Amino acid sequence: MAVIVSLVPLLIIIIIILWFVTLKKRLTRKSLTLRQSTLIFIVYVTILLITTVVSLFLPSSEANIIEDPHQSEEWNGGLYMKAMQGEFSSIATSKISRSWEIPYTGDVITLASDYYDEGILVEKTDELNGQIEVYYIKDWQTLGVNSVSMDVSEYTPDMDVEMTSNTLQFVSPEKESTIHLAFNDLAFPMKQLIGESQFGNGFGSSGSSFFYIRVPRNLNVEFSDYMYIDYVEN
Amino acid sequence: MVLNMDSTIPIYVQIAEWLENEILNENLKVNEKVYSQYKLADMFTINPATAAKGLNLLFEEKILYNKRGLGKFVSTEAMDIVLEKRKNHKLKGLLKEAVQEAVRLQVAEEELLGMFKQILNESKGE
Amino acid sequence: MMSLTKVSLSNVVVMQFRYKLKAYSGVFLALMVVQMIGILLSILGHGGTSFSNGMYTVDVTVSSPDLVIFLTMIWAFMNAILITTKAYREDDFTFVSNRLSYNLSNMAFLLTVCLIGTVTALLTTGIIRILAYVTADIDIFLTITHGVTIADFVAGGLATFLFILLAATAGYLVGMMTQVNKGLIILLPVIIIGLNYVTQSSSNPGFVNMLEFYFMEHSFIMFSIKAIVTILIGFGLSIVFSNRLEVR
Amino acid sequence: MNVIECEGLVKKYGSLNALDHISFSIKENTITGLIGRNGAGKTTLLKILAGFWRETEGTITVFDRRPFNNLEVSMNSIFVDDMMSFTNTLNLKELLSEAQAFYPNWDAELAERLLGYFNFNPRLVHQSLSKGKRSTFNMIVGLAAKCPLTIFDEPTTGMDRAVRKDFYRALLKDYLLNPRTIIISSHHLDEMEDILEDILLIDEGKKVLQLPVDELKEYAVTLSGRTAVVMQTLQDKEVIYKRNVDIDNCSVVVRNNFLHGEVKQLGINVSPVTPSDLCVYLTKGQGGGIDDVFNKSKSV
Repeated sequence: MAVIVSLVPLLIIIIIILWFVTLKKRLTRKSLTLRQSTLIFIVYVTILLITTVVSLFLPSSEANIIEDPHQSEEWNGGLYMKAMQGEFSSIATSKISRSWEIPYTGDVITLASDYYDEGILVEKTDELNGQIEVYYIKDWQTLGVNSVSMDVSEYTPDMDVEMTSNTLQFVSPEKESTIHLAFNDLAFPMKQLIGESQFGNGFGSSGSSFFYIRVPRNLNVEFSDYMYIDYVEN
Repeated sequence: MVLNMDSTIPIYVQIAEWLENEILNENLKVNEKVYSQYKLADMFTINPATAAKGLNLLFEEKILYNKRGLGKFVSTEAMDIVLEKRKNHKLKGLLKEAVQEAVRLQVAEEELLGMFKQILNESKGE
Repeated sequence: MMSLTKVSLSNVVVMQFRYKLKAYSGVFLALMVVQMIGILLSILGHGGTSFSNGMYTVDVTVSSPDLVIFLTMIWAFMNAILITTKAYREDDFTFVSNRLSYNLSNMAFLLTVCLIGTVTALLTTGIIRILAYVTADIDIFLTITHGVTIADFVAGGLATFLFILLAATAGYLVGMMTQVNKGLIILLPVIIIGLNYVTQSSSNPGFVNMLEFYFMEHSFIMFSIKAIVTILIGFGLSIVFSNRLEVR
Repeated sequence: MNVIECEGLVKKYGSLNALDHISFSIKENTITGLIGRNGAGKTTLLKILAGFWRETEGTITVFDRRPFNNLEVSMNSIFVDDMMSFTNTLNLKELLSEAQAFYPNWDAELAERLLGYFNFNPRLVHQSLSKGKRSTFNMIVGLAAKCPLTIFDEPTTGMDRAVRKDFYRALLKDYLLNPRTIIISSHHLDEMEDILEDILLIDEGKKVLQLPVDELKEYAVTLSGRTAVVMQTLQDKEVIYKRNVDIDNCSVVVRNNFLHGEVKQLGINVSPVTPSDLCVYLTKGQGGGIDDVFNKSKSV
């Protein structure tokens, strides 16, 4: 399919060339008068101007460009390792996508998930009493478009949690949801002059995300086998 | 108009003859200005140079005279010159050709004169 | 006698230029059609990527006027060839003209239509976005504006103009060479292959180096100098070639 | 003053000489007919005069300038032929106003009147016109431009007889009002000879003669009669063309530089030769007339 799509422009170019070649011959019989073609062209330019103005009102946001993703420590699950080593407080608040504070007084809590196969970190702490804190931490969601890579994590849906009696349920967003993003790429001469490479590919990768749960030290945490849970070392 | 473009006679001669006729018919009177070469060119759709040549012919024969900057005018003796010229040249020439043809056809002198008189009478009667 | 009219070259060039804008109005329609094809192709083959993590899919559409600009360059190239053809030249020499005024007015014409082509090509950005929004059900547009100044946009616009003009220059030169001598059509591939050979380096074949000469230049000043010098050489050669051309 | 001076002009196409050392001059404000058979080099000569084509050898000046690639010559001359190309984005009326911008002497009123007289729909485009109408329109442009040098190359192609007559009349009237140098090449010499001042006859790229039309009319005569008698009189005469009418009779075209009286007495008929016939006789190749083609085939 992709091959066919990539051939389409070439095909069109050939058609245009043929069209130009035959242009003069066709002109000899019927052609638009100056007035007609001027009118049509003015309409065209007007449409372009109007759509340019209208396009300014489309929902848009500044793209979060990653200059060099390999350099960042968060890459390759760095955040998870950091949190596991008890350095949760050093994680930038911007990485914490959602947080919940849930009052809970029971002795046992069961963790459950409808569909979730990434890490869950549990920290048992003395600081909490009668409540648990749940943080959803989202790592980079790197998207490569042409030569740039950008972080689109803020546009991807977050997990939710639901508390029912003694069960903390991790709820995934609506199944199979698709997020349609559009990247307004600069015209190539513009990219060229701001030093961006014309060629090459940015890379796309869905980064990791994990839950960080803080519970009172005396709370018993239970979970089923298929879940992947680590305890913070402290 | 009256010019015969296919005739053996050059156009400028025809122009001259036409002007002579105008003088004979007294359409052009003595000391009257004749048509300019441009007027003649326009009238007969001919090149003005050709018309000028016709006018010059008449000027050389003193039928017309020049007034500086004003054009050509009919001279006082124009009528006489034209009549003389027509008689001595054209008429004689025509008669000569008629006689030559008569000789070729072996027409007797009396018969020729008879024919001549008959034609004369016919044209008088018209 | 009728007195001879004194002529000034610039007056004749201006008259010819104005006549061409009217006489060759077909090129604007061609531009329109080419750009509309570009817009449609930009929507159809949006060339984005997507990733899925099992929970959700992120689908990205790239919206850029690149294809339209590229097609506009082809349009400029073809147009420039077209106006060197005999049929168009005859229109010119019907009225007052010499080869210099013919060339200069052609160049003024190309300059003007390329400018119009550039502006409209850049203006298609909006309609491409709107059509993408409608057809691909876009949730949000990601835009790079941070760190890009107005000056960058202006420079980018000028660079686009120069690229399109480069295409027109190439077309004009090729067209004029073939008009002057049909044998040059055969010579052209030879020249291109020769240039390819001359400019090749250990890492790249020649044509890549030739393209990089223009497409990889990041300095606006340097790019402008390269482009303008190329354009001047191209047009200059065209004038030299056509100065002995027999017309009509 | 001569508008055109031409000395030893040669135009080569490969080894072929389209123009072969041709020399002539054309006086200011005259109408000259350029006559010649197909392929004689008429169009080549005119296109060099107009500055479109480059001469190979010799000198040519128009208004004292070399015409090739000369803007001043282009400005002061117009070349009208049936290949004139006009854009089809503009209609006839708009074309005329475009032409007005180019030619300083342009007579817009004349152009409009002629357009009306010849029943043009001003909203049509040039390419949609019939061949004759196209020639008529080109002629209007040529007349209205009022260029000091106006060149018509076969201007009457496709025109019917009535339009041709109108054209010659229009040309003459306009010339009388605005004298200028006009050159017309045409096959229809008999139709336009009256409005011409001079004739330039060329053949195979060479000048045959250049004479005022009046002199051309008297340039030669036809002698016809019994072959034996006619032949007897030819010794001191310049024979241009000879044709056997039947076994006993022939007619011979000779230079008209003798007294007609003596030949007439021999029973030889002396008749004039029209300029157009004369031009045909003067440019007949060595092969003789069309009759010879048939005579030869009979003898084989």
